Amino acid sequence: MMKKNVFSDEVSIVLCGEAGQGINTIELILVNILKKAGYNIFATKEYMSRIRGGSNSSIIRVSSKNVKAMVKRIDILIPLDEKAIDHLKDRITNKTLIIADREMIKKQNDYDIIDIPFSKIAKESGGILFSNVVASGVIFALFNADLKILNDYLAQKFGSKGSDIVDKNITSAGKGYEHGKKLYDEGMIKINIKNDSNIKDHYFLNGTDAVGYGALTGGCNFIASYPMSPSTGVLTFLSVHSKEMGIVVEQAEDEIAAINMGLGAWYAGARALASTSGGGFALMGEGLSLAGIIESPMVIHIAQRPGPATGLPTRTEQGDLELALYSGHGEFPRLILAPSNLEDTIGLTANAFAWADKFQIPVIILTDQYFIDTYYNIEKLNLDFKFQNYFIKTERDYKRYAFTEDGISPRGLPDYGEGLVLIDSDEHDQWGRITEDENVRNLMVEKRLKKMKLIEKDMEKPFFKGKKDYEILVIGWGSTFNVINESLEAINNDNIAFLHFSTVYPVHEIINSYLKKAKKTIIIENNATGQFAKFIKLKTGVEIEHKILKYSGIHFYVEDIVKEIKKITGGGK
Amino acid sequence: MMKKNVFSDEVSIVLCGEAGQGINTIELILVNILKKAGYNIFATKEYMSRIRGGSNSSIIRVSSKNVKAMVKRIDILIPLDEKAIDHLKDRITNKTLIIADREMIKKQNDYDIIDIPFSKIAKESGGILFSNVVASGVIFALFNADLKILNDYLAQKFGSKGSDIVDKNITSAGKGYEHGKKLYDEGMIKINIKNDSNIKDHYFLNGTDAVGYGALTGGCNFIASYPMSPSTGVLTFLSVHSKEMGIVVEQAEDEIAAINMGLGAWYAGARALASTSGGGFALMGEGLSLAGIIESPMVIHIAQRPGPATGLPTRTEQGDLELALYSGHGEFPRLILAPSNLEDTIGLTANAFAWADKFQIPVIILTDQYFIDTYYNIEKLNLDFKFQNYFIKTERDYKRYAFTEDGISPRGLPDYGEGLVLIDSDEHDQWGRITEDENVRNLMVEKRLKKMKLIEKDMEKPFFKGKKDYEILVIGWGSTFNVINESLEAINNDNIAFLHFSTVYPVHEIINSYLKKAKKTIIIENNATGQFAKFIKLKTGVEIEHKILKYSGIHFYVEDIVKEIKKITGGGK
Amino acid sequence: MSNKFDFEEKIDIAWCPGCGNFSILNIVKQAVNELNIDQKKLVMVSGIGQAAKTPQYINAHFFNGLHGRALPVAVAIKSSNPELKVIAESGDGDMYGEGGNHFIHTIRRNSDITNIIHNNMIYGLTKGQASPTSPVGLKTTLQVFGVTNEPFNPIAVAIALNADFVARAFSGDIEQTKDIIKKAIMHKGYALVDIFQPCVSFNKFNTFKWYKDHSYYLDEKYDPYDQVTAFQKALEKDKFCLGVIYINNVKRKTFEENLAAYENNREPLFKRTPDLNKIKELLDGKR
Amino acid sequence: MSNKFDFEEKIDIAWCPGCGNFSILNIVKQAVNELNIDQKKLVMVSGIGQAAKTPQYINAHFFNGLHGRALPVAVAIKSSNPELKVIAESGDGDMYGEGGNHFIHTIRRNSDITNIIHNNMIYGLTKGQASPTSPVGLKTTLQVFGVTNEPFNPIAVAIALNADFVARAFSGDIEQTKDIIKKAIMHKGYALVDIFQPCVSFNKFNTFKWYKDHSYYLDEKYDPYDQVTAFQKALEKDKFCLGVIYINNVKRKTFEENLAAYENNREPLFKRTPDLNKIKELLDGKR
Ligand SMILES: Cc1ncc(C[n+]2csc(CCOP(=O)(O)OP(=O)(O)O)c2C)c(N)n1
Ligand SMILES: Cc1ncc(C[n+]2csc(CCOP(=O)(O)OP(=O)(O)O)c2C)c(N)n1
Ligand code: SF4
Ligand code: SF4
Ligand SMILES: [Mg+2]
Ligand SMILES: [Mg+2]
Repeated sequence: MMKKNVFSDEVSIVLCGEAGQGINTIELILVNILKKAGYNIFATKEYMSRIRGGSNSSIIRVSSKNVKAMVKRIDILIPLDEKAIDHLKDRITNKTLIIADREMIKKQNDYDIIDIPFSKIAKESGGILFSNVVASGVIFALFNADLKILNDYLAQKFGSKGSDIVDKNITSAGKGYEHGKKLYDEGMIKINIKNDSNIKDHYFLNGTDAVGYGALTGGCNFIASYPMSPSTGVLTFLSVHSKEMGIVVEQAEDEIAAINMGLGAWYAGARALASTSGGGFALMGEGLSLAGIIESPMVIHIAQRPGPATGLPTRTEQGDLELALYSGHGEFPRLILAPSNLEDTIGLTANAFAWADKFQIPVIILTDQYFIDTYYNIEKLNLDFKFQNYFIKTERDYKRYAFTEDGISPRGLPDYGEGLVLIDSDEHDQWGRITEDENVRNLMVEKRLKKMKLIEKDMEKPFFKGKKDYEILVIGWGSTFNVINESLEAINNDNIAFLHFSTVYPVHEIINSYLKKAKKTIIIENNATGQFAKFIKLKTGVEIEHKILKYSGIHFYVEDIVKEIKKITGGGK
Repeated sequence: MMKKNVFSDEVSIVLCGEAGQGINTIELILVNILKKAGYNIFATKEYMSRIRGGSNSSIIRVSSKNVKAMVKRIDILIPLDEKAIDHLKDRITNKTLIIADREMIKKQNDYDIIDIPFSKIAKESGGILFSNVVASGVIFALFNADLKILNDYLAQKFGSKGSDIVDKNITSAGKGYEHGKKLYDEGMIKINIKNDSNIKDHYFLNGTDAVGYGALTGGCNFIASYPMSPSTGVLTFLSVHSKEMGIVVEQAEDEIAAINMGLGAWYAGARALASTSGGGFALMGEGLSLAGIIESPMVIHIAQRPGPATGLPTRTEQGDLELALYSGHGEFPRLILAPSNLEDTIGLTANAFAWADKFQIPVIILTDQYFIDTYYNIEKLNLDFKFQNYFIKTERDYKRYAFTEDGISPRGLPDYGEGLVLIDSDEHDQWGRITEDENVRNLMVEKRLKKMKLIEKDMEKPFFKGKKDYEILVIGWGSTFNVINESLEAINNDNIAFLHFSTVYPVHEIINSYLKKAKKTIIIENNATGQFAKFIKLKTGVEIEHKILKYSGIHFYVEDIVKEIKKITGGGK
Repeated sequence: MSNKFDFEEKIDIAWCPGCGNFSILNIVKQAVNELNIDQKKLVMVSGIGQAAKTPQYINAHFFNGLHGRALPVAVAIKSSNPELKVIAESGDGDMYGEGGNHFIHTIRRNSDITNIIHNNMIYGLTKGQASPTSPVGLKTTLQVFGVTNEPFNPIAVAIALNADFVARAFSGDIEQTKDIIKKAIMHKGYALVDIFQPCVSFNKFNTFKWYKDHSYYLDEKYDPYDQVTAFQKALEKDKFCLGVIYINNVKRKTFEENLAAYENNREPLFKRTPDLNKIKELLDGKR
Repeated sequence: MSNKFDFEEKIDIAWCPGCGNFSILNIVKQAVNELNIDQKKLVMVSGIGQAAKTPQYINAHFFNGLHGRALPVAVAIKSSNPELKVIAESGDGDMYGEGGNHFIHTIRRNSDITNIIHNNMIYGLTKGQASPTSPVGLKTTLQVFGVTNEPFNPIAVAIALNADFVARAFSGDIEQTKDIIKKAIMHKGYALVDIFQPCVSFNKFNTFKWYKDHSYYLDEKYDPYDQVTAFQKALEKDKFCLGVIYINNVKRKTFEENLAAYENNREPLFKRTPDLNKIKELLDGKR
């Protein structure tokens, strides 16, 4: 006998199957129609480095609240092949409801399964290809949502493919919906989740979109990059918009070309970005160092994935912070940003361009595969960005590297003004010509390094949440923001405060006072050695007491963090 | 009227002129004959990044003691062109004796000069080309040394060029000697320096030789590298010996090829080295990371020069420590050695190969231009090195990455034994095949990282000199050893102790106890940001109080350090 | 025919059904098997990409290194142990894109290795961007308005570089391709085999049929020893010739034969230990 | 003739007396002067090496970047501001060695830049190692037993890559070389000029006399539009032809003309600001 399943305020739905089986399609349909139906949606995925086969999964959280993090728990699982259940066995519990086409998962029979013959239904409605649409219909019905939303969506999505295709989609969806409705009506599955019609007008972005729109907002008009998962999306995004937004886009022959092109572009007055992952960035070190000595602005997006070397190409890690911090030979200033949540990423990325230009330094944006592939509905985006150019019109005898109080020399461009703009990768004098004069060398080193002081002044404080007299301080950076935040809300211990950094270098000094107050410190990082903890120690001398680290290639689940923090704090007060 | 010049126990002679003027020839002749005459010799040079012109200088210290560091003081200056005196004006004092051919330095006349018409004499003895030999003769005579030594040396050095050339050399040298002898006999210049006939049998090596012989001793039989000052000498050294010692030598098309060739070579059973400088190493980051994940031994020699980017290509700096520490994406173990003095470098370099092989990790040897171009006489070299191979003969179903207690899996080679040797830059299972299994991933990360523990156990303690209850601890690493050592001897304050590292990563734990005892800490680094100080802070939490840093592209003079330490300690006891 | 390069167990191959890589894999395995190459002497070297996974599916040694860096690794392996058979096999992006500089300079070295490229005119593993060989006009996920850069012609470039052996094949033709690969492996010196390979997932233009329709075999009368004729063949655009297009008629030494390291000692490097006495002697010269 | 690209003050040039670089410098300055190129529109781009110092001695803008990386910088400058004249000038090691991959792929792009290479068949600045173009047998400080790798033939390779314009010159012939460089600069599309240049300090084999003795000029009847003939010329070994060896007869767009960025707006990028309203509109599509 099947138990009744009631999901209140929240349900996590996982789709799992082979690459090429269309999980992405179901995911796309579901998140869109559920959002249109007014539900809060969070979705993300994990996938293998292959085009077909293997085992990939997508998780969709539907919730009464605006959830933004991944949970381990699977409430409803839709396995699309035999391997799926095995792949997820660590996450399936006896509370997991499995809805499947038994034909597709023949071998698995030690689990209770609600059998719905997706493929048979699909075949009847137009062809086996429509199985995914059938499945979408089933799930949608469980929410007792309006079938019209689904039909409208399909009509719009497939409109360009002709009415026959649209009809077949709608028929398949409808059949699936009927099956789902039956489960719902029979009370087999009950989903009680608040919806809100405002949500359908929320924004719906993933990390790639957020970085992409941020780049556009920051005036990015040049990108040369070499494809590399999970960073390629940003390159593609800018290519898609290249004509309407006026962006020079080129697939470079390698990452070395990419960064050198970026520097050439900034020199000529463009605002250039390079998008890559750790391995590609490892090849850019010399170019970064070039940006350092020629004091060129540059923006580099690193979408992190687990290393070393090829590592796990499609998975996630926060393992390249130290590389970002120390990459490039010699000593020069830089700025490292690690977006914490989708809503702030547009502004942060736009600022990356502004800061690069203002301080004439390379700015690195550190995201990761999890961040890139995650999306959720966002009510408001702050798009008030004031665009400003920092270059000047030159005069005769222009000195590109004129010594100034703060170390910043006005940056000229070729063919804008009367001056000549001279750039040299060797140590140079104020005009930009090669020199080996010891005195000039000293002044140039000091000029470059003192810019860090200015940069520090411009940086925003880290995010802080908690009461004043906390005992335990939990620290995070970058893509872990939402998962830590939700975990702490779940733990609900007001002795715990939360400090999170989206500017990871330079670290704001205020960190010292936060650390001083804490009796216990905990850092959470998606890597094996606690790279940010090390950096904090370097900056403050404080050794973070507890490290919650994960380096399996999968991002933190809310449950991971709740469990680990409780272990340390002794489980709530 | 000329003052009398007496140099007791020590004289510093500086030769200065344009590139291509033959400073190197005078230097070579002088150091060799003075050593043969039984004097302790130290020599080094500073030069511009050009083949002809500019201003270069060599310094030769002749001393009653076995001196091994550079002084700022110039006792005797031989300027070979007009620009020379200007180039060295910060180092010339009223005590500096200038011996010059007034024809060569026309414009300079605000200094007293002992005029010796090198070129006129040379012309009379065989041609203007022999001016350098004339100058050598002059200097040699000031030591009242045996002319025969000079003649024998010239005969041997130019023997292959025929008797005419030899004769002209000897005549020129003799004429120069006469002029010098006159100065000596007139008591114009008096040099009282102890000589010791044993010294002529001392070794006489520079940094390039030391690393080169170390590589040979460590069994290096493969080098692929791309030329880059100041690292090229090591590549050339191995090429010169390639036939007799059986070394595969290839000039790679770029540094990326170089490191990847190195890894291919180790895979097939060679012991490979790559020699480069910071900019070249910045291109090797991805390859280093590959060594990390495939657990391949690799040895990389970085001869540091000032950055960023092209920087000062022929000058010196300790500016790439952080790059060596953090280069490569992802997380993996490594070992960083920074030879402190020439006598220990052969053993340390040989060990680099042994450790690379034993721990299956990349080992980085950090030298710098100063170290590479410096030489002095060495009485004894410890050459008792026990060569050992760490690879095994494989059996069927060989697992390249077998899980073991200590993280080290026996390393097999293709075609040696029954097994297949599988290497993958992706995360892999015990056999070496691609995997995305979370559990295996975790184990592999842990396996790689735990090797650091073993490595730490094998490392030698840093060099310590001082009484037990010192108050002030002076810390250095790498090429600054001799200059700090001599400076501290000069200061002769027994409250000061000296701690020096030639293994810079991992840092030996004993550092904690040394730091604890110190009331004041001083670090000396040839860079602008105190990179090793930062690393010490990271390791120990201790912020080094005082930093003596130099980043002009010139190594420390003894005087620099004496002055700065006295400033900090209040000048002697 | 039983093939020792097959695995006993069934293995999970990460390619798409219908991909040209499957037949190349089989052809290569058959070729090395038929040539009686000792499994323990064969090292497959690759970079990263779909094609670069090939070594994973061959029961021999492999070094599956970094994207674009197979050739330096292959040359180093061969020159550290000339007794090994080394095949560097990877994709067009890997070898001609990221690895372009190594491609040029490896050819110049004339190391005795075989270089096989799966030329699907696309980046497969990263989901469909242009490769250096993509035709002008091809629309891809990244080149949304179509490719504009001149396609890289590996055959013409290799001939211009005086490569020792240059061939082109098509994954769809088992026997002919096997024959070409065998010749390449048997050739002493650097041998290039560029193989047309349909990518069914991302290149919908250069399909199996397209390759079939746009290629033909050089006939028996064709003389591969003439560099200019070979070049002319390499430039053909309507239909691409298949077969051995060029063999260098100058008898040159291979890279390994040129190495000073083997002049007095023919042993692979791993069998040698440093002669410490000789080093001491050398050092005595430094006194 | 007064030349605006000269400096008013005397400058210290870091080359050896007698080096071929001096005449190339003068020729380039004369060429741009005679072509009436606006000093403020000329950007000289180079890498690192002796040849790469050339821009330091020309009174125009310059970007003296990393060893081997001049071409990506040059293409990016040109495509960010197509109103500029961009000349990428550097050494043979820089362009064909470290920068080899950019050399190939820049040619494929057909960016409207001029690429001048000082081919002294040696690494000058690093004191005399072989360059990719060093002849077999050349003994150097590093190749102590002589060069063994096949020399890189930039002309043949560029032709194989369908380069738009390919020429070779000799630093010793002022007028002819100036003429060739002027043609290259005037050519719309990528133009290569490889210039034989004696290095008096490190290459004692390929001397001024050697270059003189081993080169000749293509005569007026020579047709540079035929790719195969050009290739044949490029292969000649006893004497190397000088002049414009190949011009691509296919009228192609340049890289810059192909860019979507300029389809609706011809302004250089620095004159543009982001249209924030358009971005908001796009974002509204994400609701
Ligand atoms: C340094 C680096 N840059 C980029 C990548 C990402 N990457 C992996 S495979 C690949 C291209 C694959 O194309 P190709 O070599 O043609 O092989 P195919 O998949 O088509 O067989 C790229 C760009 C990488 N792994 N490393
Ligand atoms: C990444 C990197 N590797 C190596 C070097 C060292 N380096 C400087 S110039 C040069 C070669 C110069 O040869 P070429 O380009 O032919 O110029 P030439 O001096 O002969 O004019 C090299 C190897 C460098 N600066 N950067
Ligand atoms: S993506 Fe293309 S090349 Fe890769 S396996 Fe699939 S069909 Fe083959
Ligand atoms: S080293 Fe050679 S190339 Fe360089 S300046 Fe001197 S002669 Fe010219
Ligand atoms: Mg491909
Ligand atoms: Mg050169």
